[in-house]
Amino acid sequence: MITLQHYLWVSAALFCIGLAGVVARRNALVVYMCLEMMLSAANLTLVAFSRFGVRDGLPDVNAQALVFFTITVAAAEVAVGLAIILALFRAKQRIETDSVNALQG
Amino acid sequence: MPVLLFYLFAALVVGFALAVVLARNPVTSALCLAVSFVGLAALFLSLDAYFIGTLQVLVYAGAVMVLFLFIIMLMDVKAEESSARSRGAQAAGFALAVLLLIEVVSISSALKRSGDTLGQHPISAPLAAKLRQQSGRPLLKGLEADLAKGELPDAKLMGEALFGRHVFHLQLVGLLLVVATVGVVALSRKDGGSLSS
Amino acid sequence: MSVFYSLTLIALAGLALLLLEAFDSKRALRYARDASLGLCLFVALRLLTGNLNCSSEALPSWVSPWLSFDPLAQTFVVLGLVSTALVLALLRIGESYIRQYTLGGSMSEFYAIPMIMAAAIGFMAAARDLVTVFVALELVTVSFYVLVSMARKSALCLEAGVKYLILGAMSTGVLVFGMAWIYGVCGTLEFSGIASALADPQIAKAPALLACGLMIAALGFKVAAAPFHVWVPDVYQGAPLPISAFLSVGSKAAGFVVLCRLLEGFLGAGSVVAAEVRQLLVILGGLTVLLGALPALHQSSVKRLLGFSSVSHAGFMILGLSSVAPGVTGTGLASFYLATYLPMTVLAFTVLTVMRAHEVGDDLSEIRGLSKRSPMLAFCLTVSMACLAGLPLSVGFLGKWLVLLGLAQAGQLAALVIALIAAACGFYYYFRPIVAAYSSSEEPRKAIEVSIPAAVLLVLLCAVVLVLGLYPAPLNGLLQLTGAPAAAALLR
Amino acid sequence: MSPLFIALLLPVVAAVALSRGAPLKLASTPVALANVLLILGVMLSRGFVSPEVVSHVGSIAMLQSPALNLSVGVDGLSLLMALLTVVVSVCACWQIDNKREGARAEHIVAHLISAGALGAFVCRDLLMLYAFHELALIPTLLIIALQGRGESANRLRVAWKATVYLGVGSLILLAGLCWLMVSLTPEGAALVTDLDSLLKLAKEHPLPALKQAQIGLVLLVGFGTLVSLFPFHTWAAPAYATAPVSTAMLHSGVLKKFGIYGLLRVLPGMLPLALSQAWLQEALCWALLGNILWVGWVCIHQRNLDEMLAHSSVMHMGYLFLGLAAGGAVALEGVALLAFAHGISIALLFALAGRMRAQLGTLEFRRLGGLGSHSPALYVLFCFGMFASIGLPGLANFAGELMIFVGCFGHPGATALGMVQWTAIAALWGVVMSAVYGLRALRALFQGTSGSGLFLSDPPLAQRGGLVLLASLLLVAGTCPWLPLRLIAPAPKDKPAAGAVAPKAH
Repeated sequence: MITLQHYLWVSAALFCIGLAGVVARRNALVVYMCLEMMLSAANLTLVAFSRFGVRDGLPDVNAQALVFFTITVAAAEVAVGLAIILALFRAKQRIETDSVNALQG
Repeated sequence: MPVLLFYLFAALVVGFALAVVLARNPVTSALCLAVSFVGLAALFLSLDAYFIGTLQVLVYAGAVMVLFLFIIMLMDVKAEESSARSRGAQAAGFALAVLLLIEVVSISSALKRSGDTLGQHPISAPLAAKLRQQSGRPLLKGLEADLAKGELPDAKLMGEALFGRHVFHLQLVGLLLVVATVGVVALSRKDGGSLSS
Repeated sequence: MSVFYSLTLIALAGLALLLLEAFDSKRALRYARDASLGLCLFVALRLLTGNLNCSSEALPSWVSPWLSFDPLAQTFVVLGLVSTALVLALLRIGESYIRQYTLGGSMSEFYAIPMIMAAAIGFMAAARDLVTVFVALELVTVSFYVLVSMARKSALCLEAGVKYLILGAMSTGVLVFGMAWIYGVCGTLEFSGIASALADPQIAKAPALLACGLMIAALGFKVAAAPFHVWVPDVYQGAPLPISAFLSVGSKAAGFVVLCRLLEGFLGAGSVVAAEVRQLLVILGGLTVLLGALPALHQSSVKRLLGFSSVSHAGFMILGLSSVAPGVTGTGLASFYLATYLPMTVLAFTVLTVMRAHEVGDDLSEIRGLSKRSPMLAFCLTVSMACLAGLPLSVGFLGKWLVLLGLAQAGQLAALVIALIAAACGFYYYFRPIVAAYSSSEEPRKAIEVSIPAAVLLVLLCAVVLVLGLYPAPLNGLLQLTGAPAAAALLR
Repeated sequence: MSPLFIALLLPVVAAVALSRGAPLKLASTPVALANVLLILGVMLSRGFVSPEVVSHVGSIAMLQSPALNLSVGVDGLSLLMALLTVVVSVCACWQIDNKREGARAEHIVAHLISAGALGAFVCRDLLMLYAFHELALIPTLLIIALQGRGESANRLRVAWKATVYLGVGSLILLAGLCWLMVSLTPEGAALVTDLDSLLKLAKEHPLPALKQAQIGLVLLVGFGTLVSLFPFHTWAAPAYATAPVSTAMLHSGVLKKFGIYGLLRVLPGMLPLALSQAWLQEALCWALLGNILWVGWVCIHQRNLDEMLAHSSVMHMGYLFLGLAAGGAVALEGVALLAFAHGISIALLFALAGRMRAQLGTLEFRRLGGLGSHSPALYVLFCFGMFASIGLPGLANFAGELMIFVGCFGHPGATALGMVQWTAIAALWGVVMSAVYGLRALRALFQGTSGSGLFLSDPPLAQRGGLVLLASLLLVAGTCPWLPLRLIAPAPKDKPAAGAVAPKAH
């Protein structure tokens, strides 16, 4: 049978894959996708816990409200993040790469 | 949800998530992420979170992924080339992920409810309806009736929570969206001047 | 008037500033900015003098389940407001140079967004549950993304923006994952519920520890704790100076107030994870002081130096949080440290901003001969650096000393030695700018005229720092601060 | 309001006024002189009470919980050290050449050091005592880095070396003090930092001997670095040789004595058994022999007056530690007296050396000679300083050294020669060594034929004041040692049995 543990495993796997991608990938866009993956994994954990913690015959709506806010905030973050990445990309086209990397170290 | 379907969607989520990380081409990554999120939405549905599942499809698999693809196309991003430095980072990322995965998986079995099945936590709409009537809380119109019929009016319940209890958070999120909008406009306006560092 | 409405007013003032920009009346805008600075100070002052209603009865019913303005919250509301006001003042002083880097010389976002953030920090300080914390914290974080990258004509700035963005989003992910586990383990998202759940001996210990660890890691990013501090030096260097100053005080205040509240649950009476979490904090704090102090030794840019030093100070605050000294609470010690850290670090940033507005960079070589060019700036730099180093009888000393004492009393000898080493390093790297400022430079350079508003701000901050160093009694109340009354109020 | 607060505030006010452009002649030396009178007034108003009595007490609360007070008060020892501070300060200010560029900064630093040292000596709170010393230390290091003599790279190196040593030393010291305070504070109570309460606690609940020795070791390393105890002494000589004259006078004469003062406060009263642990006593003995014999040997080989004086100052610290190692009332009183006397004599010598360098441009022995013929007054003053330093009877240092040596042998029950006694015998050779280098310096500088074009004139009458003041103090304290001793030693009738705190000889 499918237990709570199964859901936690899936979400842990998703979270860890996202984390690995954030650390390993160099492309800012892919890194950002991996960050979204981490957030979604957290959401799955939240929903699973809320479903397996049924109270008064209903799943905990408060936890699901947090998921709702997470999704909203993540969408806003994506918008801001992509705008910043885009601005950097525009700047990069016009100047040499090594001066953009002036912050290394 | 049948066991087989769960495994199918779980494999979909994890497999395509792996593909996001492994794919060289960002377009592939974005498309794989969309598929992975659709699988995730199915898992949400299997947890009786219909509203969240729908949201996942609409916002993530829909809007956010379109935004990603749009930016990728706009920037005409090439596939990533591998370098000595990135190989080190890849090893570090892999090690970190595996360690965390082992830890979380092993710890999750120590949870009290970890072995419970969905059947052990049944959703009982009539019970909820009775309890709500007894507590005399302000009710959303029709919510009562739905519950009494034995249905789970998930979207209505969420709506009640968001616009009832969580209205303060909703205001704050609104403020956040204003700031984000202002930021996006300011950051992506076309600049006339030249760049100085 | 209640605190909640005052904070709402400040957020609305921020929105109004944004609207005013649309009409583009330069003069009105100028007054409006000064007025908003004044509003922040006014609210902070009213709160300090006890003229604002902080009781839970004064909150509207749709807010009262989420907020409670206990003494801890009030402290951080004041800290948030004061740091916002100082940053607005810094922005005014540095406006001439920041304009060169923004599109069309636009500055309105720089003034409007910090106001909204001040309100968000206030709400976060008063939060009673993790949902409020999440929403308010993300409001602050997203605003910081925007502010850091706003001076986008500088490539350094955008690079810093992307770095901050990616690491910030990662910490958000970890934060939500941690919240999910806290919820799974404790069955609730409210602080008081978390505290009582963790005090239950029946609770499974390993998942609880995982949840606590994830939360501490995520908040570690916000307060720049090692090993989540890698963004700090780059972002400090890339962002405009006033924004770096805001990062070093505002972002820290935001992270620490949540950390304080959470740790009161994690370390509370009967908590099953108290010993492990305490040990984790000591390790994290020790690592942070060291990883902040050692790289700072060979920095030639004062901005980067301040970045690393802020990491080291965060480490001291974390060590303070783990403290068990009698008569002083961990929360109190961290708040005290933060309250003393605020004026001295802003003083340092003010000096740098004034210099930058006169086209003088923040490199040590450019600071050489500062005493000849502007004795006042050199003196202020000396005061701030000496205080940051923790020179005895300066405002920075007492906090460090209390932290060291707490470690000694807890028997954490390894952490004590590490903290001492970091403090010793501090003496070295903070004195390099002072020596540079007073040594003579080869070529004569023209004098720096300090404008009147800048001079007023410098004198004010210097006075605060010097007076508090000799007479810290006004901050005494902070040392015994706890968030406990709020939890007690919830439990009834 | 205690007059001591005024004495503390005066130099600070002077420093602030000077930094805001007050005239040097009006604001510097007169203020320092006023402080001398103030301290003398405190001395007189105190009268001849027992040295242990703390008078002129005052306190300002800085923090209620944990309690932290800026409390001041003087007992005999504090008063003696405060007197040393103000006297040396006034002479140091007197010696600064006002026409030189950077004289203002030198004045400011002199006042700051004076304020810090005075604060350290009159504070009755262990933490504040440390804090004041630190406050005095920082300007010292800065002025060496910025206005020291010689190449800028060299003086920066010297200043950094001193900063590193003193910074690390004072942090170790802080750790030791924290450990001491935490150990003495009763379980669960708020931390006690007050000196008198700590002494009382230590008397009522003495710590275990081993712990005393461990804390004592940390404190010895911490204080010892500040006092240039071997092997932590290498910062001192170059720093003194590089520092501006007034700073060298104040640091070697006054600020360095803070370490000894701190040990005198803490070791006998709070950790009486620390040095009875054989390992700690032996370690201290070897270290102080390093000071006396090794640094003395190095001193003999110096070819330059500056360097020689700097090393001799380090060497003489060995005698102070010898007195501490011996313990016992006589030896400890000797330590206090010698600290006072050495402060005066080394300040006098550095002042004269600075004046000579200003006129001659060099202090190398082989280039100089016959200076005495043109400057009899300076010659006499130099003789005073050097003879005092050597330990000639009749000058103040002699009394102190004699009491230390007597103290080493003086405790009853010593049937065999222990570590301390052997150390004292070896240390006696140090006296011979100082005679060798001291007399040789006198001969090389003032006797014989003068070098080509290098001659020295006497300081004008108005400027001799400070120097004469120091020399006469040496003479008075040397011929009438009971005057300073009355401040620090209890009258014979209430003297505790000698050897009560002395280590056992074995």
